[in-house]
Amino acid sequence: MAKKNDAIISKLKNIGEGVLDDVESGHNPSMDIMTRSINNVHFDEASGVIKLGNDRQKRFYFNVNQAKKFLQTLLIAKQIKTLIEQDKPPLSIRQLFYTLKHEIPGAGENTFDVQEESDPIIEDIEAITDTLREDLNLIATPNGVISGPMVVEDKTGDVLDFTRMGSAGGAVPPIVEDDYFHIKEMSADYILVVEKYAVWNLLNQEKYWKKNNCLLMTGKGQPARAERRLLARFAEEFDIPIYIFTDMDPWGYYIYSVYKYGSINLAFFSEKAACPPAKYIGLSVRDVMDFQLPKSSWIKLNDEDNKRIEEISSYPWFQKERWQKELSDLKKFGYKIEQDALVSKSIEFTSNNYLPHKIENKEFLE
Amino acid sequence: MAKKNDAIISKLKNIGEGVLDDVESGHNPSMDIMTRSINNVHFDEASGVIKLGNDRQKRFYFNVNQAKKFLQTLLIAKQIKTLIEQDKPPLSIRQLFYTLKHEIPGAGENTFDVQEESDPIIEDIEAITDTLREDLNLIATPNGVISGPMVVEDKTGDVLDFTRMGSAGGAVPPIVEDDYFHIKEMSADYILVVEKYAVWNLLNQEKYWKKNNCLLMTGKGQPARAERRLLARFAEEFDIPIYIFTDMDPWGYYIYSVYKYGSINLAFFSEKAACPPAKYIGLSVRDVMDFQLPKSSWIKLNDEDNKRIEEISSYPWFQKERWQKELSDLKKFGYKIEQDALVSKSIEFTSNNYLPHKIENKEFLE
Amino acid sequence: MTSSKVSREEKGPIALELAKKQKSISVAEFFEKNRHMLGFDSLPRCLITCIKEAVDNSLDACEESSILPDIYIRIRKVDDKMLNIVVEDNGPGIHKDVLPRVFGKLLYGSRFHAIRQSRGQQGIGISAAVLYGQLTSGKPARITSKIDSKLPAYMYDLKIDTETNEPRILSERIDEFFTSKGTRIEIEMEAAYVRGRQSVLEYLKNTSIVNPHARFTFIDPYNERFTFERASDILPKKPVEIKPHPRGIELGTLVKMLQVTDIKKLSSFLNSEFTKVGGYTAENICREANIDPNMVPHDLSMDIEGVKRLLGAFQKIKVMSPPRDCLSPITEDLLKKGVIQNCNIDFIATASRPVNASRGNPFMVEAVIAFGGDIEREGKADIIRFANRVPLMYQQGACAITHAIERINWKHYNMEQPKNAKLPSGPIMVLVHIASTNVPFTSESKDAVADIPEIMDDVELAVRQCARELSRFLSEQKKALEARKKIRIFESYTKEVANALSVLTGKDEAHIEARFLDILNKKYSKFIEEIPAEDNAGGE
Amino acid sequence: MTSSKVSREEKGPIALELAKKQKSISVAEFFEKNRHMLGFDSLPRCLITCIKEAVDNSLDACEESSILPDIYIRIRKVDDKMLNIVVEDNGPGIHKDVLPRVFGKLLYGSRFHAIRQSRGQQGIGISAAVLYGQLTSGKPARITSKIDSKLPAYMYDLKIDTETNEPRILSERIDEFFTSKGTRIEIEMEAAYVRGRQSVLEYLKNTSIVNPHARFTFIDPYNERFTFERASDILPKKPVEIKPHPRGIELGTLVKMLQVTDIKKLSSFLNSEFTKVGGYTAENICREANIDPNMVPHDLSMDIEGVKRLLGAFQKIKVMSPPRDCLSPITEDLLKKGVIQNCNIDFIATASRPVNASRGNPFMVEAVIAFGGDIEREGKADIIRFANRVPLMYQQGACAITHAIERINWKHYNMEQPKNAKLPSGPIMVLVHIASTNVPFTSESKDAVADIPEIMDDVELAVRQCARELSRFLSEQKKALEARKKIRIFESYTKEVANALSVLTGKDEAHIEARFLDILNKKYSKFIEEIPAEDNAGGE
Repeated sequence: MAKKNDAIISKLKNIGEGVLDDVESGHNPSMDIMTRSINNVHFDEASGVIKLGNDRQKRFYFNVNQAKKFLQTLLIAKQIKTLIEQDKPPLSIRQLFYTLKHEIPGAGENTFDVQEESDPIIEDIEAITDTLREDLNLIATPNGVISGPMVVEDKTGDVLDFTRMGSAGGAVPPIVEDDYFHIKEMSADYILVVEKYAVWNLLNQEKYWKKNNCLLMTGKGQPARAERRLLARFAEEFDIPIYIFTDMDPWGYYIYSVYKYGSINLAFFSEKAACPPAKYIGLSVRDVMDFQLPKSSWIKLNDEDNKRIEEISSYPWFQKERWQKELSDLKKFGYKIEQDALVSKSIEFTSNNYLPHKIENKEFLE
Repeated sequence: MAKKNDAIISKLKNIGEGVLDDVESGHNPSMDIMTRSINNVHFDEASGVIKLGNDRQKRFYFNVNQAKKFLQTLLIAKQIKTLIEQDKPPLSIRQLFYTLKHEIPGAGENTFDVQEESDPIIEDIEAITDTLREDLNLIATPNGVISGPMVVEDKTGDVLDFTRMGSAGGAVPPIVEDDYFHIKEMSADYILVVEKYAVWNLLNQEKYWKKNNCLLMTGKGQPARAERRLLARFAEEFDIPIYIFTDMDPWGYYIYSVYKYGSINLAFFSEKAACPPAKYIGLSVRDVMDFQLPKSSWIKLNDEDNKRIEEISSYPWFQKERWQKELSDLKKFGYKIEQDALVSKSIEFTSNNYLPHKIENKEFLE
Repeated sequence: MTSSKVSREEKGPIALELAKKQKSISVAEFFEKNRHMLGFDSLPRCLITCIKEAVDNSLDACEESSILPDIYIRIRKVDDKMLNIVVEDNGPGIHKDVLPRVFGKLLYGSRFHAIRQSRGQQGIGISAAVLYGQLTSGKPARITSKIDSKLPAYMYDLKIDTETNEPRILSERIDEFFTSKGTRIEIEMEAAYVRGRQSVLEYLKNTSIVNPHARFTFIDPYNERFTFERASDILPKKPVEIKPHPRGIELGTLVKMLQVTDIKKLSSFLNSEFTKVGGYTAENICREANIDPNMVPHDLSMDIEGVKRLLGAFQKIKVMSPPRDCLSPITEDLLKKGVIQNCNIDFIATASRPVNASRGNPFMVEAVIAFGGDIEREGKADIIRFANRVPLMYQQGACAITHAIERINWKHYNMEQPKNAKLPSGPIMVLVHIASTNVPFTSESKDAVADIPEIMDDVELAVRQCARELSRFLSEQKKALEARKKIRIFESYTKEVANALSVLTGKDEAHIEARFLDILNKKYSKFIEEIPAEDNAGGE
Repeated sequence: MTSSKVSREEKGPIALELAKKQKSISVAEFFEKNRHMLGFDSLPRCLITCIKEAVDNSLDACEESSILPDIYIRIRKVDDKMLNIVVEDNGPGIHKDVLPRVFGKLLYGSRFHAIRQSRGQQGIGISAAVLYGQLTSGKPARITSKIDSKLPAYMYDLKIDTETNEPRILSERIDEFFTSKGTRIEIEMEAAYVRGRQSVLEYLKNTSIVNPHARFTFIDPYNERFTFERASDILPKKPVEIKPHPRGIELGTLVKMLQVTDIKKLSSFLNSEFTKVGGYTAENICREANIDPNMVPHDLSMDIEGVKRLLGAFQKIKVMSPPRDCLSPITEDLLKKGVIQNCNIDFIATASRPVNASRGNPFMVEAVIAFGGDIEREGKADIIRFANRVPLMYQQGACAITHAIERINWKHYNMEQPKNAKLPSGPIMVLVHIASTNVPFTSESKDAVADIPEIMDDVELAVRQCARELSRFLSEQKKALEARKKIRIFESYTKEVANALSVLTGKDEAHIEARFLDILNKKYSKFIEEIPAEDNAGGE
């Protein structure tokens, strides 16, 4: 642990040294920043994961467009170094933001105004130091809950049995690395990730995980880092199917792709948090006919939806024929359907008909 | 259970019968709706709780301003009745919304477009039928997590020990009524409710609850129904202090007041979900001097903050002299401080200095 | 410094030298130099001005002779810059004794001193066209006229001698081919034929609207023929010549009238030299002015203070409005016909104001607002201006009609008016016609009416009256549309309501729906309209 | 139907009867009826027009006699409606033989036929004021003039006989009290004294700007005295009378010149009757036109096609611009002085265009843009228009100067121009002066210059030239402000940066800060300005 931290501190120090070298030799001080724009992100077909390329850009100090970001980068690097050196417990990125936010005397502005400013810079530092933020002593707020046949030994020493977590399920902790969240037992036949809490809650109440001997998890919509990283660990460590269940709309499809391939925004993190074996279980356009989903639960695609379909269609990781067809079918169909809407067929429809039928007939998209 | 449901179904049926009577006698069909506007909400000094008054207003069908709402009210009443009669597990209000959302043929519009339309009508029906929505088979998504010396027997039969919930804590379930969430043991000396997850997380990592033998809970910002109802139960069932810890800003003060007194928006729910014994532990303006909170963590009050201070100052439940002083001190001070900012003094400052000092010296606002 | 040094060398009064240079200027020279004042500035405008002057004269002449006008206009291209213009009418013709001066002398005419509505008045217009023609083409104008079917037609080639302002006849002969009564003028001039808003076609279309009794035939330079048919076979009533009206007459004019009259008694003078002043009124005026009604007018003219009192009495003693018969309004009915004949529209409203007077000149305002149909939907409303049955084609922004319309807040009339815009937007056409014995134009080119308060007020009132009708139409249209929409929505809602009530109560869905629709059909308007102040029941 | 029936009862040609009514109209009658054309419409405007005509005459007379003008203006209230106006100058005076006609006859003057810049030209203005005065007050105008210190001053009371357009002298005597050389006119008329944008004071202020060699003393109706001092003691160079310039002359005018000349040889005619046409050029023109240079001009006048060829040759053969000395521009220097003397401003730019010609008349445009200082910050830019050193007070919207300025997209010049607004907003004043031997006004009231393309183009070019200078000024001002702000921000940032670097590297904070500030001071501009296209490093 101490050794890992020494390496990180040395990397942070290097950033500062580089800047000082520039100043001492009379140059415009700069830092090398990994380019995180879409141009430097690629989908690696071989591994099936979105990866960050090797492009770098200089961030200069004496440049009115970059000076503020330059300053912010140094402030965050400094703070992370300090916290690690003092062996503090991990902070949220929001806490880190608040510890640094203050008015710059004489400039009439704050170091940071909103968290949206510090978040991308934390990502810059992750990339510069080639270190996940969880190892930089930073966490994101997790949202997920899980139930099913898994036993975990927490860093606290608590042993958590996810078959015995009551109506609420077991909460996903902010850090899910093995040293924090050691999976002792896993006897599930498959893992089912549900987009929405409400659907997870219904399945949990009906003890779907028990009847089907599976692990039932939700990230409450777009998953946070912890849920993604945890799913990646499941794939790495256990050879069981992983199914993603979302709304039938471009947003739902995208959530599936985030779990499976990662995301452009967090391309650096994606390499460590992608889950290549994940399969898309539904809802898909075929289901509308196959299950005769009632028209009252269809919702017209709006302009934003259609625009998003176009965008997604062009992503390299959606180029498989089956997915291109799904996307164009959706567009042709002209309606979206949310997974919650299955309750309008019958409350038990999801657990008793829909999911078993899909799994039995292996009707997945990949 | 069946008897309780019979009563509810009969109340829902009454709504329909009233409308039919109007139509048969050639009148403009109408329903009596409890007025939930601020005029019909009062702060009951005696019980220290915000309550809904007895004012009612008619909602007419043949009135272009009211017709849509009239229709929506009947749709929701119908759906609730159907679900209860069929003995379905509880749905989220979002699921209910989706089961009812569809295009009205010929009208070129949907029954509901956004959940913001159905939510207030669910409240109308709660009030008409004098029944909490949890008993109408509806739930809201909970956000809270808890750790500390409490043991609960869940409706599922699981026994949940909140001292053994690991880094993540135990999640609050959507329904916390005794039949779902039976508290078997509670040995905490006090209950500490923290506004923000990040702060809760830090305290939980430091095992604050263990060191201080308390129950540590967060509602992740503005609390959802389940957290409020649970805190109300703690107050009803256990004679231990309850402390609320929030940001030093009008939004933080207001979160405290929602836990303690309830809210205008959910005045009907407030009677059952208020927690009169709750005390405000901080942050308060006095703390800035007492703990020498560094200026770098002060954030200028903006126009919206100042406006909110004015509003809060006029609420009947903020009329106590100490609170009026706090609010005017905040305004005079001109800065707000978020609880996360205490980490800038030192990471352990919250758990080792701030909270023990406040509790020891009984420096609370009430 | 050099130039101011000169001034100090005195060599006798400079005024002596300056005086030698003083001399009279002929009015023809003056207008030759200032022809833009008469509407001869840009090339497209020169064409319109020329045609307009000729058509005005033809219409005036036909009407004075009670002939339904039939006017033929032809334009030919001579070369790149030069056009040949012919205007021919079926009017009474012009007698050969006066013809050369009518076309070859500025400030020569028959209508200047008459208080009566007519198009031309100053005796300038057509002569100015001749002047401009000879200036730019170097060629004379050719006029042919036949005043009686039994008499031959005379044809003149003439120019204007600008130094003397007298016609110079280059040739004079009999035209055997001109067989019917009427007058024909042919002028060659530098001009340009264009299309669009300020074009000959537009001018003729608008002229046809306000002269529904006239027929126009137009051959354009591309040999295309356009005919504007009559909307009415009835000639407008001939305006009657009147005496001045006392309201608004000026001190100097009154002094002059007192000086030159032959009448020896003031009250008789008032009675006979002014319109609408009877014997009783004349006595009243004298009493109010504290002047002996038997006084000799010429004596009073010496006493400026006395004349001022008389003028004051004119304002105080109520005198009836000027008679309407000196004016020739188009009448609302014919205005409507004229517009509808020329334009496909959804709605039209007209208004006409009572006869009023400004500076002793009677005037009257008529207005039309047309809406919808083929009127351009984008952009601001169209203003179409007329004075004495003549369209005003230029200087819209400088005109009292425009200014009066711009004073109106159109939002009050249910119309859209973008912020800072002076006119409403949408498919709206505002027509205003001012009829007067003497329209106060801002310049001799007669493009814009001067901002005379009395006229602007009447224009505003007339347009407002039309706007009110349009506003009612628009709001009824909107209301009807909304009512239809509301019923449709209620019908749709009712299906859903009936289903919900059936589930709630177990009653028959079809029956419930029928009962609801019954109420909707019988009483919906009552229910829908009794909307309480605000719907607070929901309590957001 | 009744009226059209009449037309069928033939009783001899109608034209005969109509002809009897035809008669000549006096130009005085014409303008009496159409006095709004001469600027006598609203009461405040009547006052300004009267003063303007008198002051124009005084300035013209003084300049012609090389006298530095000293003009006294006094307005007294007679009663509610009536004002008494006095304008007195130190000019050369007017000889008694011509004085009555100068003030009592329209179209009488010394400058009409001269091609040379002057204020008055038509011989109408001051007589029109006399006409308006007698019309509204009934009283004659009183004129006093002294042409030599040794001769007595004559005083006349006179009116205009409108039927004949000749002066009528009511009294004529020697004024013992009028002791110095000059002319004084006193008129009583209906008029109103107002303050603000279109007031006598504003008129005098603007007149003073474009006549920096003149002094004005003004006593207002409240007996308050205002003096506008000279900004220069040098008289403007007297404009020289010239022959017409071939560029832009019209066919008709050329024909007339050919007809009346005594010269027997075409090339000599061209050489002596046109400015800037030398013998060589004259030969060239004839060759281009394919006309024998020895031809007799009068013979050519009979051959319109030949004259047209000659006119064509005028356009093709290059002739030098008209001489500048027939014009009296104010000069950029004096314009600047005039503006600065009257107004506190932050910036001023001037421009003057070369002499140009339109319709044979030379003209020249000068422009000024002033910015900031006391100029009103709210609302749109002020346009101040002048023609031949006379401010144009009315009809801004109808003027070529305004139209030319409105053609400019002011956003290109760093100025704010709200959407759909035709002018920029902010503390901006645009002055334009047009000097010409014959300014083409839209009407005789001389308020607006007609939209002549050549003039509009020159106005636009001159104003654009000023606008470019203002634009540079504004952008430099903005740049300086931004640079100062940037340095201050970098200084603030550097403290934070130094602290962070010190924590990261363990090096001394003060040392780091000093090194950074060092670079900032030495090289900041280089670093700050080398901004790469877009900062993508962050990767959002």
